[in-house]
Amino acid sequence: MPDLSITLGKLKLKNPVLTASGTFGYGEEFADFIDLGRLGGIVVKAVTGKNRDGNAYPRMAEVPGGMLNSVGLQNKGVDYFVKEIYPRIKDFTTNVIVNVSGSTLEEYVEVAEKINELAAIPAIELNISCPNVKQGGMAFGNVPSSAREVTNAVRKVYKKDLIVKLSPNVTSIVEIAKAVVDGGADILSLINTILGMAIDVEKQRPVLSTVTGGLSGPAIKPVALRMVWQVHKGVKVPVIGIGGIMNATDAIEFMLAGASAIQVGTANFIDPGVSVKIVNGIEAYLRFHKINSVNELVGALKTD
Amino acid sequence: MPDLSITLGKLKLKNPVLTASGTFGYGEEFADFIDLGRLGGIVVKAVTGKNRDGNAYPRMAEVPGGMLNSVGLQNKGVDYFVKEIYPRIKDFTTNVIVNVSGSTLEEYVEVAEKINELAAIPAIELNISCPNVKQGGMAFGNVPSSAREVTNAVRKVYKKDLIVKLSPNVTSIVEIAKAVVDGGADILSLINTILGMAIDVEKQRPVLSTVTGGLSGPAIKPVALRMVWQVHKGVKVPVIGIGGIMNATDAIEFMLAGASAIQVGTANFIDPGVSVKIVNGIEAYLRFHKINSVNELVGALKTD
Amino acid sequence: MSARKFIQDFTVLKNIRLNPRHFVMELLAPVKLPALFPGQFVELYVEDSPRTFLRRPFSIHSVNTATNTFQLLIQIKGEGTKKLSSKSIGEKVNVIYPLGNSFTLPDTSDVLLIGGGCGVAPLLFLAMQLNTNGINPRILVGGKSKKDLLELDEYRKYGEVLITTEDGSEGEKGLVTDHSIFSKEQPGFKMIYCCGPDPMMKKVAEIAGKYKAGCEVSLENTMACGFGVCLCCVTQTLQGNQRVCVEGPVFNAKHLGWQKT
Amino acid sequence: MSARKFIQDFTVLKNIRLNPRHFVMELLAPVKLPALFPGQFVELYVEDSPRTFLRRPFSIHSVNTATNTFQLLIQIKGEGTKKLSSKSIGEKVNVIYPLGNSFTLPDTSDVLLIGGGCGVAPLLFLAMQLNTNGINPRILVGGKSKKDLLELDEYRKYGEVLITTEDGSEGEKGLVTDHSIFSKEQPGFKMIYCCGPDPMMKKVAEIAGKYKAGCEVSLENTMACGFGVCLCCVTQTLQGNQRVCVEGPVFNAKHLGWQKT
Ligand SMILES: Cc1cc2nc3c(=O)[nH]c(=O)nc-3n(C[C@H](O)[C@H](O)[C@H](O)COP(=O)(O)OP(=O)(O)OC[C@H]3O[C@@H](n4cnc5c(N)ncnc54)[C@H](O)[C@@H]3O)c2cc1C
Ligand SMILES: Cc1cc2nc3c(=O)[nH]c(=O)nc-3n(C[C@H](O)[C@H](O)[C@H](O)COP(=O)(O)OP(=O)(O)OC[C@H]3O[C@@H](n4cnc5c(N)ncnc54)[C@H](O)[C@@H]3O)c2cc1C
Ligand SMILES: Cc1cc2nc3c(=O)[nH]c(=O)nc-3n(C[C@H](O)[C@H](O)[C@H](O)COP(=O)(O)O)c2cc1C
Ligand SMILES: Cc1cc2nc3c(=O)[nH]c(=O)nc-3n(C[C@H](O)[C@H](O)[C@H](O)COP(=O)(O)O)c2cc1C
Ligand code: FES
Ligand code: FES
Repeated sequence: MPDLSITLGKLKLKNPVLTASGTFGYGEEFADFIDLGRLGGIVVKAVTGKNRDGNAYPRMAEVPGGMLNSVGLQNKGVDYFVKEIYPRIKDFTTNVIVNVSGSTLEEYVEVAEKINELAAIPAIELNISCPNVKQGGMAFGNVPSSAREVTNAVRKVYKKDLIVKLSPNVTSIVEIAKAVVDGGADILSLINTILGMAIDVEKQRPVLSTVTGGLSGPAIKPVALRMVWQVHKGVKVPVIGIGGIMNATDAIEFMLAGASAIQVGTANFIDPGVSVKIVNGIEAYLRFHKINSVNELVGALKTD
Repeated sequence: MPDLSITLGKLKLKNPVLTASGTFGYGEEFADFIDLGRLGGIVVKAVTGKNRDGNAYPRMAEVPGGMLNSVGLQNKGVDYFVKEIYPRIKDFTTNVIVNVSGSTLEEYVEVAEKINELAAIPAIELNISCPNVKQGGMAFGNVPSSAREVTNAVRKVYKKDLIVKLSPNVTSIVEIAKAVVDGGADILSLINTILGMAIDVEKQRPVLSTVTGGLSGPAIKPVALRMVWQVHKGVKVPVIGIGGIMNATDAIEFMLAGASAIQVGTANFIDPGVSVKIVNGIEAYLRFHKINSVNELVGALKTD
Repeated sequence: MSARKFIQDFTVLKNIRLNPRHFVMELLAPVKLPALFPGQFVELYVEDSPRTFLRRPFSIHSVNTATNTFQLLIQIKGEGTKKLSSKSIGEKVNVIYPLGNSFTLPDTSDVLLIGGGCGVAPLLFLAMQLNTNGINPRILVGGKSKKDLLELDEYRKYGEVLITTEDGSEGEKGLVTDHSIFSKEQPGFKMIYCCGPDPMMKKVAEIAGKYKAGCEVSLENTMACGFGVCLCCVTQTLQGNQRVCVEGPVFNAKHLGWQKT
Repeated sequence: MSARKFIQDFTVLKNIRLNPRHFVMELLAPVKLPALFPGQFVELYVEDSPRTFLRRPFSIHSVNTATNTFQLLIQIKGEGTKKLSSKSIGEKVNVIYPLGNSFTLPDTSDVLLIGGGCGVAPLLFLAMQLNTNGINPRILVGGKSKKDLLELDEYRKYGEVLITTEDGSEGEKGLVTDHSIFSKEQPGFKMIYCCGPDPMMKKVAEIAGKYKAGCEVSLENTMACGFGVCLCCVTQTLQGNQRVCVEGPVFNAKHLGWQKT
């Protein structure tokens, strides 16, 4: 029986399979389909300082091998999260990680500070890469200096594991990764969605109310994999791979490229049971290849 | 009968459908499948200063909704092109555009200067965006100052229409576009491939000999469309849209987003007759919507 | 609070083409069906379909607990519905269900159902349930032309059917909202259930307001998940953006913001 | 110079499963087939296959000009070949053909064909053509085990068949390159045609060199287009990188660089 457990920073995961923010609600919605306790962890929907109504509809466009979304961080704000949602999810037998978003540096800090008080949340994922909000989000994540700054400000108030989620919409992902590690990130997760667009030629209009939106799904997997590999080689902290993972083979590709763990996003919409299937598939792969521990996969890509 | 003709700079096209460099050989290979004279133009494979053997194999990986390639500008050099290939293709009844590549600024200038002498070539496409070579290519295209510089150097020796082909692997495509226009580009074409990667989990090796390669096909269409729209709004010169165009609907999306013409790339591999089908499809669309001229589509996207 | 959801392989029992653009598909559940309610929908996975990526949502058209089946009434729009239309008897279809809320039962027996185009789909199931509760609704259906009116005889089993067509080829000429019952002072309904294109539903909501009748509408929206996690399907309501797939698809018309589409 | 290429819809006439991983598909041309030569290949489009994007290349296994058909021998590897394996009689398959060069005719009648695994595919067509030219080749085929040896009776029509299996369950035990004819001083062949895994072909080329026999091998490579425009399929040769789909798939073994794979 191969060992699937993995440690990222101080974070201990029973296996490397997490679910991606914005694609898994607060986990509760999946309880009909899977045993949440089988997962390495879940990253819940973005939490911001205040209530946000998100963008107007339509918010979704299907595209070849994926989809565009422009949800825009809809959520009821951190106080609501702490009071109403946290009590419902704190006893999940898996790691519950909160995706922290904001429009200003102060907002990120405020949210992180409040989540820091929640005993059952072992880590936050700082979302400096949302392409669907006018202020904040990707604007922070696309410039090394501001990425470092916001990470550093949050680092000062957040004492547990600080994951920073990177945007792929940049010339050099390694440069941003280094800045963020410099700012105090314990772990990096990548990638968030790639900025894209779709048009309805009959209406001669954009499909999304916001014109552009974030591309996710298998279409982005090759780009995500390349970035994970670059960042794994470029920085010393552990990396969580995200982007178009639909099955265990995809997950293993990311781990070979250097990811210590992975997140399953859009795939949850098509098969809400997919995350546990990926856990099982990784185990089967290890067994078939007689590999004792999933740790041996991390960055094991042979490039000679 | 709607008017399909379009003018880009001094370049007159009988319709907005071109074929993309590296996916159409020198056009000759398609003569069995289509009448080349039906196309607005063809962009031939990259030409460099000297003979290049390109990268080792494997050079191709199939991925969801697309493919990765790492051909690496294999060609026999500009002198061979001028002597052996040009005579064979100069009488095509369509615009033949040469994709000019290099490792150094001097190489770009040398090639452009030699192509400038060829009467039957009305334009070159400066490829500052190839992700598959160690030097030159994307290295020029990802930094505004060097993009401007190489454009400017070529502009001095090249008298006909100068198209510059942009790389999508950047934080701000508009910034690069502006630099290149500043450097003297008459027309912009975008996008080249997005840098990606694929892994064979059984061999635990990259699929490509070069580890990373360029992603093309429908997977990149939303990103390409977004960039064309951004560049169309950001600069004044005409834009040629490229990326994942498989049919007339895709082509029309690009034109609505602001492309004055489009290039068909990877789709040629799956259906070597697709380019002419796209010409016919655009015509049918115009007729159905009672639009007199394809010019009316350019940038006609309604975003109110 | 919400009923348990399932992901199961159903078997195609019938696949009947009503006209070139519509078909009814009957699906057999692999285990006993849970309680299903009118207004709820299902998400189907479309196999072997390179141009579809996500599941496709369809309202439950009718349920037969005796045969452990439900039916869907589907309009062929694009790749996904086309692929589904060519499914053979005996083939499997993967289904997530039951999804969404349902129509509330009326506290009156003066009920009018209004369906436009493929919007009639959930109304058959609703009409059946109303009958079970001793209510015979009137059912107003509209279409462009006679040939767009589907399964009229089915509906007639459960109530009086009123018809409008835009070209006048059957029933009254015009849109459903032009029907003569709406020119009466006492049209004889206290509750309207409506499903169809947004502009139609908006107009119907206005009419309901005018007559001080209740009005529930079933909305559509672009859905990625269908079970509440992606927030792609929201609609503006008095309580802010709400998910059509969870808080809907059925909304009290008075609570809606009716965004432009 | 190269023959005219076509893109046409062929009709599946036969689809015969030889064993769990191999099948023979017979395809009927829509118009009269042009001249085809052993070693040439075709590119098939795989419909309804979300996980394949590009066409799939297959060698021509045999041609029947009387029925205007050709056959392919296909090993099920992944999604594309699996989808093709389930094609029904009468279904269409879109084909680009004929592609690539072909084996050259020998100037000797002492000919040995060597095929490993699915590499036998083009050798049947070659054996037929040699017969037409009055040559009865010896045909050496190898497999892991007896059950991997395909269509031996077909090959026996055109020449003597020699066999090796890795587990010794049929013929001599070992790899094709271990066969006892290669320990003879006068093995009786002046020309070898070979198709199979790269390491096998490399070894065969060495053997040919030892015996001063000619040797042509048929290579595979990852192909995007199959007709010469993408430059994805190159192999190292004495003339630099050459396209397997145009300058190949058949190469004189002496001209190859034999890259590592
Ligand atoms: C809750 C709900 C219940 C529905 N019930 C039914 C039903 O009972 N019967 C039925 O025929 N259809 C129903 N629909 C609509 C149905 O889901 C779409 O027509 C279908 O998904 C189109 O899939 P496609 O692959 O054929 O078309 P696509 O190729 O995806 O699209 C074709 C065209 O349809 C439009 N379209 C796609 N999805 C939707 C959508 N969700 N709503 C409106 N337009 C869309 C696209 O913009 C495009 O113009 C329902 C939708 C929802 C959200
Ligand atoms: C010129 C040429 C002639 C060929 N002739 C035959 C033939 O007669 N019969 C036959 O069964 N096969 C033949 N092949 C190989 C055949 O094309 C592949 O097995 C097929 O494309 C795999 O498709 P798939 O979708 O089933 O597998 P995929 O899912 O694409 O791949 C499954 C596995 O096969 C490998 N693979 C994919 N493509 C190739 C390839 N081109 N060469 C080698 N391995 C590959 C992949 O790396 C992967 O490991 C030929 C290939 C070439 C280039
Ligand atoms: C509908 C939707 C909503 C998302 N919301 C968030 C979010 O709130 N915060 C965040 O960091 N990422 C968000 N993402 C990005 C995903 O977490 C993930 O990074 C991305 O989708 C790529 O992974 P995938 O291809 O597996 O989906 C969202 C993605 C989708 C599709
Ligand atoms: C095999 C291959 C080779 C290519 N070679 C070149 C090249 O030599 N020069 C160039 O500018 N672009 C080259 N490209 C990029 C294409 O011209 C085009 O920009 C890109 O593929 C995106 O379009 P598509 O998705 O329609 O293929 C190549 C693309 C492919 C797939
Ligand atoms: S479709 Fe995902 S929340 Fe409604
Ligand atoms: S496969 Fe494209 S050149 Fe050979």
